[in-house]
Amino acid sequence: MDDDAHDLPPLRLTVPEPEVRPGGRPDFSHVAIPRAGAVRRPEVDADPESIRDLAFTIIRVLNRDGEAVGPWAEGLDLSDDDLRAGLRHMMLLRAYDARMLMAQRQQKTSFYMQHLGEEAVSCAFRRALRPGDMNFPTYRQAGLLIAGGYPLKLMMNQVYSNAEDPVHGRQLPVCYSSRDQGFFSISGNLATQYIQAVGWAMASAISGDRRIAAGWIGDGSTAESDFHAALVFASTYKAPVVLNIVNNQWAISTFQGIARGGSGTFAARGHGFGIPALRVDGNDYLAVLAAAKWAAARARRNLGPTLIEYVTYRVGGHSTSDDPSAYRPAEESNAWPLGDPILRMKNHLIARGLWSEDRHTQAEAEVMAEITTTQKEAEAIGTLHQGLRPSPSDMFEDVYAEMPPHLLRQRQEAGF
Amino acid sequence: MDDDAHDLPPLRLTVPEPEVRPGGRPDFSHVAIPRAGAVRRPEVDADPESIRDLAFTIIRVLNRDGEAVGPWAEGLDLSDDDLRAGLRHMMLLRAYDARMLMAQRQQKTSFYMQHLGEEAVSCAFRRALRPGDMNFPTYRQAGLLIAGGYPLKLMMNQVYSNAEDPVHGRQLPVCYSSRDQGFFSISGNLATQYIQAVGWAMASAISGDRRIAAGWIGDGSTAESDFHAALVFASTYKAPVVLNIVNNQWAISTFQGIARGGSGTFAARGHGFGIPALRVDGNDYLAVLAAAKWAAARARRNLGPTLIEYVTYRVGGHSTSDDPSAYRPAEESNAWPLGDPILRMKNHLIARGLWSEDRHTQAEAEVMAEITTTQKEAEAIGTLHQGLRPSPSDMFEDVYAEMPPHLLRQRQEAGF
Amino acid sequence: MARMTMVEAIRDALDVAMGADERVVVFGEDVGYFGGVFRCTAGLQAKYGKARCFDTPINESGIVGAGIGMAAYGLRPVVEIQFADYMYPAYDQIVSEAARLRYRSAGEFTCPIVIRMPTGGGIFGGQTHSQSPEALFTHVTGLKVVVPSNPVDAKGLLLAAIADPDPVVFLEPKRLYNGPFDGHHDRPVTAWKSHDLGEVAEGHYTVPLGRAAVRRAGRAATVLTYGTMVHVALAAAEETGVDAEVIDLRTLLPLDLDTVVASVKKTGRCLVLHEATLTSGYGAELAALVQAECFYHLEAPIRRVAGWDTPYPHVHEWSYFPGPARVGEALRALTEV
Amino acid sequence: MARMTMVEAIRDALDVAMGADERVVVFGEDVGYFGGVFRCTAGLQAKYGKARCFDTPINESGIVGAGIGMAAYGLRPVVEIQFADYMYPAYDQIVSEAARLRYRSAGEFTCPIVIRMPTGGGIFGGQTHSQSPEALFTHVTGLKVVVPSNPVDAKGLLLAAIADPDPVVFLEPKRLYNGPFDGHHDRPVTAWKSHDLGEVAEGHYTVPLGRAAVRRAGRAATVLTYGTMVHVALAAAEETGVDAEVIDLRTLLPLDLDTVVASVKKTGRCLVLHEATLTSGYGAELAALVQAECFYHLEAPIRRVAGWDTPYPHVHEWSYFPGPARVGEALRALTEV
Ligand SMILES: Cc1ncc(C[n+]2csc(CCOP(=O)(O)OP(=O)(O)O)c2C)c(N)n1
Ligand SMILES: Cc1ncc(C[n+]2csc(CCOP(=O)(O)OP(=O)(O)O)c2C)c(N)n1
Ligand SMILES: [Mg+2]
Ligand SMILES: [Mg+2]
Repeated sequence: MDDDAHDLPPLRLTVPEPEVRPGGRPDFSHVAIPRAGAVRRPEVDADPESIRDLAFTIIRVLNRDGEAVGPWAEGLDLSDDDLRAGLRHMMLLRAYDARMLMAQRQQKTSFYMQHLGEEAVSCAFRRALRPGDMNFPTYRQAGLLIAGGYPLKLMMNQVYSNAEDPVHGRQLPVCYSSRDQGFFSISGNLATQYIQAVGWAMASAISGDRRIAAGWIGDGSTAESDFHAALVFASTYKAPVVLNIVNNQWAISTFQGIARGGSGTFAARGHGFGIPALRVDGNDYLAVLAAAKWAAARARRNLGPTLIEYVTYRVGGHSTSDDPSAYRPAEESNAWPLGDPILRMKNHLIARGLWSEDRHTQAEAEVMAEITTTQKEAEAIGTLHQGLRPSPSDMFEDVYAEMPPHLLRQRQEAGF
Repeated sequence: MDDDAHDLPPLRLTVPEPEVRPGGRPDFSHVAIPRAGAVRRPEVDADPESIRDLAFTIIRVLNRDGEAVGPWAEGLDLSDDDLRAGLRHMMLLRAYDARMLMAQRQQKTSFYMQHLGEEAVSCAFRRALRPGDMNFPTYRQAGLLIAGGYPLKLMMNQVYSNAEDPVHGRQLPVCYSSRDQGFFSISGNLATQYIQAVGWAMASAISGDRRIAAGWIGDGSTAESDFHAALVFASTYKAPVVLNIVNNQWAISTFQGIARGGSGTFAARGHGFGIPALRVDGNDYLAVLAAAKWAAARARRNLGPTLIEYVTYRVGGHSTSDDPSAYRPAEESNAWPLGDPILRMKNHLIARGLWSEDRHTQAEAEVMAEITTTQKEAEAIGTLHQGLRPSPSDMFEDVYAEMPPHLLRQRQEAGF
Repeated sequence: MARMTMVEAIRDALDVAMGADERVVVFGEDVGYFGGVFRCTAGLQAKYGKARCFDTPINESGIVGAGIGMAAYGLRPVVEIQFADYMYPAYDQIVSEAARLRYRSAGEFTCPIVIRMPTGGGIFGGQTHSQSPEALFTHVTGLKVVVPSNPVDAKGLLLAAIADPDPVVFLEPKRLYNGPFDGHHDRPVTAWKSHDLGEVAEGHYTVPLGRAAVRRAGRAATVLTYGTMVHVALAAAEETGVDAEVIDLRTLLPLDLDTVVASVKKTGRCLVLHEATLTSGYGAELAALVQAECFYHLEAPIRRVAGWDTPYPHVHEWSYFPGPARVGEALRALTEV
Repeated sequence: MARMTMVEAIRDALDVAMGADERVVVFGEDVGYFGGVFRCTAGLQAKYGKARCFDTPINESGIVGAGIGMAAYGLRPVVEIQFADYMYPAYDQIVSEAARLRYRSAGEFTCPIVIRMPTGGGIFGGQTHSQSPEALFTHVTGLKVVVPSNPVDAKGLLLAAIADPDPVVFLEPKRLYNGPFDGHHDRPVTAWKSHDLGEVAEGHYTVPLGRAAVRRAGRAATVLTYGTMVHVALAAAEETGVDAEVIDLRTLLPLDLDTVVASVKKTGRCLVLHEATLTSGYGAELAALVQAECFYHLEAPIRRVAGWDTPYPHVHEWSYFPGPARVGEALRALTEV
């Protein structure tokens, strides 16, 4: 069979490349996008093998006309207030991002990471959870806090590392922590918390509790080894956890093809573990919420983990340290076929007669006013280099529950 | 949808358990075993999606009557000598294991790990490789050396850590190393070498070479994170590597269900990465060889990686430190439905008129004689606690290419 | 009181802890049905059920990572890494996550996890069953690092570790599991039952973390050591007749510096002894602290005796292991200066 | 000769190495098309092609593990870990595999890999962009550990590391990438172009591994340091007027002990300085060696100045960082004894 192998051409290394680089014309024609409402909604206890196709399509609810259509829309039954709240949360997050970006440019803090284009994912997901449930977020899920009603001022205090920062200025900006909000302390290390989410969920099951956990990871970070640890443990112990993958197409300068490799989608990773996997329109607030509820219901019924890939696009730079024009066409985000999550939700509300252009313009103003007022309050406390900051002696606290002798000595030496 | 969730029963932790434990009656009826010859053999460039089924079946060639049947048999064209050699290699490995086990009991060495029941996997695979190809084996693939004609005496010297041990007594018994044999130095750390095999294969592709690599891992070790690293890199760079999983049902005392979790098979892990996956009868010398050749052909044609799960059974203890009767029924191995690889190959040779019971009994005697003579020679050099051992001063060599000052100082202090 | 090996003492500690506190869960590779390759968890699954003592997939990062999630939830996980040599895949979870969670969240989330692992050589385990990686933990602020040298301490320290609100790395010298070992590998092995410290109190008691024990009072020199080497040091003192004060540190982080300094100021001479490789080993920290704290009392340079800076070689186990001969020589040299 | 930043010097070294030797391949997260988050590999993919300089999936264990396989094949991989803080997932591959392959196989397989990583703080990177984990490498026998303090050394040491037959961990002080930094964060930043050691020779040259450099000759005290702290030490010496001899170790493993001992025997006083946390830091090894080798020459206890034993706190960057004030105080105290 391989007798001829000696005459074969020499081997070559394959290195995946995005369709376009700066200078080229953005082209997402390769992204197959089914009609909204086209994808079936199986029972939550469906056999994973029987729903493999859901990892290779895109579950969508909002159509071009702003209508919520198809089986995933049905289960939702959201009140008009719920819908308006959803829009408002996304608008708040976007406005908050805009102000914090600006604040970073003004050197009021060292660093910032925004959500532009991805607002629907974390804002909608939060609404599928219950008090007591726990998220293990990355740095790009602040919507979990905003949709949970966490005070914007506390978020700003954290970004500014000021005297009222809940984590005492110890963490980089956006590394929030709020137990009450079910928002686990963010680690700067990628993927480590995915397996922790599984462990937390296992603990809930061990304790005969009813709370569930949600893990969060980016497309690029699925390559990390702890992603595997999480899927292995979740699969083996049927942990009540929702494992979210936010595929925003980019990992800093690296396009998603480098992490995804030969598999069609990230959702497909679940199939190697017998874990049901959904692929969802991440710019569709209602689709995200519908999928999240489906997965949460599985977890609560002790049916085990669900893997969800949210297909979205990172419109902004990776962080304030990043300039994407160096590695992708500037216009690429406009070419992104799934549209803008806020615009789509707005159109839905209008189509439902719950909203209008005027009301929206007004809301934008209200939201921005709320943010700026809050920002003034936060800045009145302090920013990274000005005003009230945590006391330096605090630097030695919380390394341990009780300060051991060598740290007491060091604190003294430091003169605090 | 989850309004009723509050009335749901509390969560429980699921912990997979084997069908039987000591005291119970072994039962492998759940292992679905297709007829030999029943599974199709696709082209080597078949689309992975189109051959998903090959990860959920068992590719078999030798039937009950000892005939080689079906599409996987056809490609093989082995000479009569090849066939007899295959049987002989497995017999040599088994006899070698028996003697080394005995030697360990006699305290001639500290430790040993045998292959009983798994001889076909490494012995057959080796025949699909070419000079220059590189295996990254675990401690249970000594058949790669034996089938390659590596001197048994060198293997014994390694097991005895004597003065002529190629690795100078530095490694635990069975951690062989032979560059000429394409047998990478065995590490005691699980899974670490799976990704190294991928890297080696990438290097071959980078260099425009024609050599391929083979990674080896056990069922239990697929849970390790480096398994993921290997699949991610192999999938992304289409590395010319064969990724072997030896599923011998057990990882020390832990049954394969703990590592496998909810996925039907280990081969299925490949699907999450778009890597073609085969599931093969690991006790069928011809099936292993046929699958190995198919995967090797893919690699040589730059078609990328293949994942192969060999379904076999660890008949003996994990190592000389292990007593399996503590965690599985003693009779379980007899109940194992895929039979004994040597017996099946012997019957095949007889069915082909190339072999006979007498010839076999005679061969057993010859093989044992060869092993015992060689063993005497090796022991004449030395064993772990007697005879010629590597000089202690050698302990400081090869930490670096050139001994740095602090090691020179330590060697002197040690008095060597 | 009951005669116990160190394995039995550890198992007893786990049993007492699981019996007293539902939040205590025990898991790791082969720890469930089988009870661990060293049998430290034997019987616990049968007694407390599969949800509180279970086998895990072979993924050390997963074992510790899941444990961190459980600890953050409110359980008290006690996880086993089968050999300290295999802790490296879990190192990121230990260093980046367990050790920093309290700090990062300003105390909002904590990580009361105990990470057990057999450590050290002396069993012909070669490079991957013999390592002593304690210094890789003592450099990590936020961790506590414990190394018992006998059954009584093993039980008391383990119970203290489980009760501790912070992550504890618990290194168990495997050569001491079934008996004390003074480094004389050529002599018949002794059992714990013939040793005072094999006399273990029943029920619950703790040996506080952060406190050293003086195993032998002496005036000629101070030996700072822990784990297996405590027994080697005692043997070397007897055999050389050097009146050494042998200090069993028991907890390496936080260190009981007061006991250390008091002894060295008394003896004026110090030998630091461990099985781990010399360079950047924990002995370096001890020597650095002692020279700083006792400079004007030191009559001779502090000596370090440790494993050579090579991997642990299978055949040369006893040339590598810092046995009584090497330690004795060092004691003599130290006291003859 | 050309004026270069440390980033440019590192890029130039990689360029020279790739140009001279086809076996040299460069990869890591964002190092390919984009050229690295610190731009150290910018232009290399365009010049040498995607097969020799490419982006990898985000898996540090995979990056190093694949690199080990490539090195064993016969290539000369130079891999980048985006931040030293993210080396932990690769730690097992570095410690258990790269560092022991030659030993394990008695020289049959070797691992000539260079693992580059930005290290240290001073950029408000918080706990996960500021760490200095060098001591976690110096405890690992089989590794070489290098920390340059300027562009000239960075290029020469990197070329030496690439040519070295053994695995080298190459820690790049990120605060020095674009200019020297003496710790006076409140003063305008200075650039390499105004610094002698920003004057980099073109083409190929090496700075041998294992050799320290005396940056300032002095008689009052010896400062043992490396990386960013070299510049802080020099500033502290000038500002305090203490006639310190400042030694830039450059290679931590193997250490240039002769240069260290000669200096301390001359000055009789020693300050050990690094940014990494104090306990079990590399300074402990230095202090242990110096007190052993120079005991009878020491006129005062060896002092260690280092990062506090806490995670690197974002807002308290400058209270944490051992700046010229703290170093100066220590120098004074050391010399006033
Ligand atoms: C272990 C580890 N490696 C590398 C990094 C550096 N890093 C921070 S974010 C990032 C990209 C992550 O991309 P993705 O997972 O797609 O998330 P996104 O930023 O797109 O939301 C990298 C490489 C890190 N923080 N941790
Ligand atoms: C990283 C690591 N963790 C744990 C071990 C201990 N260990 C050695 S073999 C083994 C079981 C491996 O089982 P499997 O992968 O199925 O291979 P098999 O022994 O069945 O061939 C374990 C847990 C190890 N060697 N390395
Ligand atoms: Mg991304
Ligand atoms: Mg197995």
